Amino acid sequence: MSGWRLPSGGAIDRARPLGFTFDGRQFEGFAGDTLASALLASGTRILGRSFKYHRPRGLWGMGGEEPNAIIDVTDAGVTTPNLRATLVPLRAGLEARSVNASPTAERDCWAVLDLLHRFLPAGFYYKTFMAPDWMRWEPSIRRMAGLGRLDPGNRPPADAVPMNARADLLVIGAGPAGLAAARAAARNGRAVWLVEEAPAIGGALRWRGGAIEGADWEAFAADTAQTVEAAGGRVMTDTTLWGAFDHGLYAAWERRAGRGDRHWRIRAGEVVLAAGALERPLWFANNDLPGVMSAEAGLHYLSLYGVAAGRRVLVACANDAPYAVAGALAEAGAQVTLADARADTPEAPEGVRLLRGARISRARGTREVGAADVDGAHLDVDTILCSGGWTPTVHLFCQAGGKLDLDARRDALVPRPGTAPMQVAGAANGAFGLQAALDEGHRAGGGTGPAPRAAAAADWAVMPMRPDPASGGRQWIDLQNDVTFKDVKLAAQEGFRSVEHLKRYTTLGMATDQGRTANFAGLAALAAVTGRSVEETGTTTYRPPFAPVPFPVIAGPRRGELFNPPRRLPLEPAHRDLGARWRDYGGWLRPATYGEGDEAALAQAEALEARQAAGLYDASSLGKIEVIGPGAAALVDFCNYVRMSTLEPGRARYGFMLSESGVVHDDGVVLRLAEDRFLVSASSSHTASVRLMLEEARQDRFDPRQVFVHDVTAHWTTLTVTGPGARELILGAGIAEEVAALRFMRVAETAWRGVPLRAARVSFTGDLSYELSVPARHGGMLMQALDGARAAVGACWIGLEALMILRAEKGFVLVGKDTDGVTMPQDLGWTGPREKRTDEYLGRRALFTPEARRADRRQLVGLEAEGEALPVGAHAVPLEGQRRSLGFVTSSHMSPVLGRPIALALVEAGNDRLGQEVGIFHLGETRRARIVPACSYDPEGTRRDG
Amino acid sequence: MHDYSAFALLRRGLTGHRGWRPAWRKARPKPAYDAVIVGGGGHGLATAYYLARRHGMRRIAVLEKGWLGGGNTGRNTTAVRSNYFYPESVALYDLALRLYEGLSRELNYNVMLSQRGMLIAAHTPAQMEICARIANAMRLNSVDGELMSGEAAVRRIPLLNQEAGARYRCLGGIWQGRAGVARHDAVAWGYARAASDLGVDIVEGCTVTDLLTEGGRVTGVETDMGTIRAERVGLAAAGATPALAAKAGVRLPIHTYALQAFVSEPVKPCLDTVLLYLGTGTYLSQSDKGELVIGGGLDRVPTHGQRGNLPAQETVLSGLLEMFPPFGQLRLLRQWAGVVDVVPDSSPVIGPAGPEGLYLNCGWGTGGFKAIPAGGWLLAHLMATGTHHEISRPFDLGRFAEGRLIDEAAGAGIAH
Amino acid sequence: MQIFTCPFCGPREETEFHFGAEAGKARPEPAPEISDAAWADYLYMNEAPRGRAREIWVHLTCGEFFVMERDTVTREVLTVAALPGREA
Amino acid sequence: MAERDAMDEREWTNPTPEPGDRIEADGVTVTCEASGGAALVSGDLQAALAELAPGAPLLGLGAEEPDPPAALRLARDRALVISGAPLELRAGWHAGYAVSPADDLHVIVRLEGPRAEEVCRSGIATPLDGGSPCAAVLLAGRPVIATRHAGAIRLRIERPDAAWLWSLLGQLTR
Repeated sequence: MSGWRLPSGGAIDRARPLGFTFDGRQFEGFAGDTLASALLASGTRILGRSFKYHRPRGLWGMGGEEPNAIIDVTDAGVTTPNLRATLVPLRAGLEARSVNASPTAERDCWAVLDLLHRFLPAGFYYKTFMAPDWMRWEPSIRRMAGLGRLDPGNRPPADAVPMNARADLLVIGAGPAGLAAARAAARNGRAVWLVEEAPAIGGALRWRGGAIEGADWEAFAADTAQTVEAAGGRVMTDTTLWGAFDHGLYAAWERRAGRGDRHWRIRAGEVVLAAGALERPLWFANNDLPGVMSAEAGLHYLSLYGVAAGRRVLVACANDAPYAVAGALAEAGAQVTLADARADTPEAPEGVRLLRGARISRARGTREVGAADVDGAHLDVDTILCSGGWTPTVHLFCQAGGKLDLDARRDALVPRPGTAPMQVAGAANGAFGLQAALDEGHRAGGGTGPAPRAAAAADWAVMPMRPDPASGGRQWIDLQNDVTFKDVKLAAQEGFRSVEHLKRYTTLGMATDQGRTANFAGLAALAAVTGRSVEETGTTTYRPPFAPVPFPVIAGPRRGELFNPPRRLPLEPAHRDLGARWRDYGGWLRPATYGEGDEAALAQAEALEARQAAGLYDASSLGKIEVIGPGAAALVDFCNYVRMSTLEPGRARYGFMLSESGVVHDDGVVLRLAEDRFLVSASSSHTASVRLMLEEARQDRFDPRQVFVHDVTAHWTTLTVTGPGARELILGAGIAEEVAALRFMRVAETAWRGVPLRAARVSFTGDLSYELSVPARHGGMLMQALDGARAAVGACWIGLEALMILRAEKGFVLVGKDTDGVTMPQDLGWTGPREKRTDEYLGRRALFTPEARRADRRQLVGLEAEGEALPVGAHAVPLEGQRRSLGFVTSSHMSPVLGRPIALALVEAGNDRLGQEVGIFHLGETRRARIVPACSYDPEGTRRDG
Repeated sequence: MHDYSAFALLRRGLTGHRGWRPAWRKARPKPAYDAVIVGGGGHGLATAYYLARRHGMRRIAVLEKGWLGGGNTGRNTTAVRSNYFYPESVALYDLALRLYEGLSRELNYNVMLSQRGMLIAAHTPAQMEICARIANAMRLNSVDGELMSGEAAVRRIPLLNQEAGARYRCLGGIWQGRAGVARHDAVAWGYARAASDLGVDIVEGCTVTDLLTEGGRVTGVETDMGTIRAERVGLAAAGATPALAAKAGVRLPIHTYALQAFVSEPVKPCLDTVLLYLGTGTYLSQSDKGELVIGGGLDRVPTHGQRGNLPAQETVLSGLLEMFPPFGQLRLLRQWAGVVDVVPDSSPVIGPAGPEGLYLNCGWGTGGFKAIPAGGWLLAHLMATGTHHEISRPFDLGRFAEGRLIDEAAGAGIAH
Repeated sequence: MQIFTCPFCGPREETEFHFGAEAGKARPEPAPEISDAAWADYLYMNEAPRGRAREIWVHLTCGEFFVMERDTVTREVLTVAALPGREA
Repeated sequence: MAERDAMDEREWTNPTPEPGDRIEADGVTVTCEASGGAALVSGDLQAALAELAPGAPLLGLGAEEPDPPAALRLARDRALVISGAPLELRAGWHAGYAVSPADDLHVIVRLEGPRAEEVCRSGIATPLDGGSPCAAVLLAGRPVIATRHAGAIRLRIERPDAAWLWSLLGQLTR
């Protein structure tokens, strides 16, 4: 119990106390606190347990780099796991719970694991748990692992909004360097986007303070924001720039209280990265104890929240930055000792005891810091604030392909200019001092003249600090994943000397803090152990995201109704009125059946009624692609397996579109509307690809000025009337005699009630059929007219389920269902063009490979069986001899008109097996069926003309 | 070699773990070998191991231009399974699965094979029919495959979105109980360690720049560490294979694409199986550490850059949340991309090619990890005997000219 | 998300485009004179170059097929050109 | 209605919007507009416009639509000619250009108000004022034709996708 709230100070509202709980205990903070600052003020030290050894862990940092204070938070009844306490704004009634501890972080029963630590070195699990079997061990290991707990009842809404934007200049980070860059650029009239992760601009100025251009920094910041906005730019806070992608695309996550977050895709002309730097820990024995904190974080909590981290504080460092926190804490009333490893140091701040050339070697205490060893001396302290140097935040630079160099004076990896398409300024570039940051930012923003002047000391150097190889204790490098210096040594000893191998073998840097505080240390340690330089050792690859981003932000609104939505029929409301039940068929929402009741029974009744009287169905989803021009016939010929140029205008012919590998891509009827105008039908799900195949051939092979392709599917509503009563029905609807008198495979473009009507005598059922198309706006009129004439012939609306039965009875294929990705037209019985055509067409050559010539290819046949319908997906197997697949059932129905099951199947050498019996294997059981021709109903075609 | 055990850990733990030796020797290349394998990923290392162990070959080198297992072996979603449609595929992937089943003990390295089962989930009656087609094919090919009902699927995966507003409610699917996940790095390291113990030289940081041939025979490779002679050269370099093969005049049917994977922050166990959802194309499992490991479709632009692109991330993650709305509580922690070598029929190319003595093992596309033991086993067989193993014969490069593609996506309607 | 430039429509997001094939292939014809190997070479075999690639792409929203040269590693787009005879 | 069984589709709330349908949201109003007439025209566009719609400008992405007639360019050699009423055109080949009736191909959706541009940018990444000569563009993965008209943004989407666009705009305007 060491942190305490100062009587005054900080940007909190002391008039608004907020109650909250942590691990069931009641606490109080203030409006403006974060969960971390409130817990620190409460004196609570143990906020979590470490991943592997269940060591007690306390607050380290102040932002996304926080490795220890990972908390499950319940707010307004909704629980979210794994939040960083440093980033959670305090709210009244908030319930926080430590992770990886049972029952609480304070009293964790798994703490015993730490006693076994010597038997659990890096990668120990690769060496054991092999007998009897990993699966025996895994469940208990899985339960031990993981951090927070998912709340199965919390289903966050899909309320994140994607936003596309262009930025002339994108400035990442609104600390001093970013502010200077943004102001300079905005003054030059550029539209600047200034993006800041924190809730306010200013960066470290917010807690360090300072005067710029003779006034308080806040005036400079406000002026910058105003200048940016006046120049057409934008200042965004609470926005994390998390990814640099190809061609200048940056992804940012904007948090908006009470509204959906935004997912920004920003295309930036130029970029200035001014993301600052993160303080590194120091390495000494037990450097993971609660009470060991980042020195800069100590200043952050003091300035912004009025919280002092301890009463007896050791500040350990080897650079100038922590002098400010030492001075401020002393001023606040803490007893402060400053141990600087350098011999040559600045003056001690007032009230601070300065030890020059002094290093901390050990923290003492079992559950939290109780003392520290500094150069062999025992210091009675309750808090250790460390600064092991600074790591520039170069992630986005590296994501964009940038390379790093070691800056020895600053002991940091800094961007190598020119290796990524962005400028880097300020601490992110190794310029740690305030004036240096302003200078670099000003220049990066294209500023001319002098940079803003700060009343601050010059830039300073950093003395390299490294883990002590002679230390007897455990020095933590990755706090969250429990990786120590010894683990790094062991990895190197076992040959895991590539930095990627080190990461993977020890898990260093792979925790939720993404190694923010660990990576440089691990790298430096590996370098030291292997006798290489830091640069030779290299870094792991930086990839998005820079910080963990909620899945819903990236996923956006594409959920439920907006996820892969099917295309919709214009007449959908009318079908709904008729009682349609809907299903997605090939990417279109279409009626499956009509009315109430069992779907299969409805489909049977509809199919039977269609055969006995007539059926009506909405065929608007059928693709309609016009091919127009003097070159149309040649193009259609090339793209179809069946020659269409021999069609006379006003006639139709069935054909196939093949891929160049000879496989049936689609089937459908081609109508020749005029000498130079064809209408190519495509199945609902293939319209786009068929159009593209036509376009490709048109542009690549033909004179593209002589033939054109128009997909006009959506312009038309198509209703089909099929069955013996079809003619009577359309006459009853007032459709002209000339249409009713059309012969099979003829098409007429005419008019009905003054609107264009195209009628085609094509049939997908084998029965007399009229396919009637009118412009979509007149679809309702056509539907009404047909529906009105329905009763007189006893016709009914049929859904897709009934239509599937009708076409299967006739052996008509559905490409993709009754064909697979190797089915060629000859496998469907269409051998003519392959044998006879001498001109080129898509897929032609592939129909003659050795495989395509085999006699035992799978061919489409019918199956006849007793009893119930055969299961689709069942396989045909020989009745005798070795059991193997001869093929499989592709469509299967009970035929209401035949009163028995029918099925289609692709069967090896099926045509040679006609009349033979095969076994039909399904999930371990085998029935018998006879192979018959695919067409099982009206094979003579007597019903075609009614 | 057999010194990894709980007992050894205890013993060495008492002495500060000073006794552990490097997992594999850091070899410098010798001037000549009996066999050289280009590519130190899982397939290359497994090939070397089986050449030494099964075929008694001794002078073997594996040349890796980067670090071992740094290609797709270390960039995948770690699923292992053999739920395929064609007998040729089943034979191949089930050989791999059977070898995986004994691998930890064979290598004395815990590859953490977790046979937690995998569901390929369907959401339309049409997809259920396809699932039945595959499950029956699996059974006829003597592999465990079940057609699972929707209720059974939800019992196993209770967080699946079955609400009325769900775009794709699960109707069931194909269940393979023997499928699961394994620790990807460990597979590479385990093979490397075992191969090294058998005398294989594993050379990291060695880039092959040319293939050497004389009179229609392979005679070795040129590298940035000098010339290495060998009469048998195996190429197992994934996306780098086309360029290498081209040096010997061999053209390959490969396009290279980036395939991304995503990892969430770790949470306590919430998903106990591997799941591939046909409706969304998103697949996932939960790692032992508690992270969700998620994959989906390819980035659509051919590339050799190991970088993921935003549109694919949005697609995959929206699919994830549509399937599992509670996962909206989680955050994306890591993301990476591997460059996968995709063949038109999405089946691998294994076999001799071009000059005598040159052998290929490539074209694994998105599915190479699960096949590592088989890929190594079969390439080793080829390199040792000069002839195909019966299981690899259908995957010969010659299948393209013959038109004999083994297209699972086409045959089963499911892209693998 | 990359930006590709349709020779007619100008720069657009990558999702508007679809990769067609490597450029420079001529469809071997007539079929009866083409060997299995030659056909397979045309249909399936690629360079999959690491670095500069010359490819056929289609801009889906307008339907234009065109030639794009780009670097498959850096993803820099080097040139785009309409198919011969399409420039007008 | 009978209890939903597992094979049932989810409920789909919005059908294809009808002229006059509106979404009123903070800073933006979305309206479904009636379409007059339209035709797809390909080939020699200058000749086609001279004959079919004299004086009609050929408009690219984000261009201001005048009163009809006008032509919205969809490709190098293809355009959607729009008119006030259904076009009485002979479909087919016209010696140099091809014509297909397309009066009902699209549903027209109008976005108006101070947030209209922002809502539009949520879906369309390509800048509307970037000078692209072609008015067809992807919006959240589906093709639309995007122009401006009298201070508003006009989106034309193929009729079967209009219900989706309506639902999406309902979400994006929240």
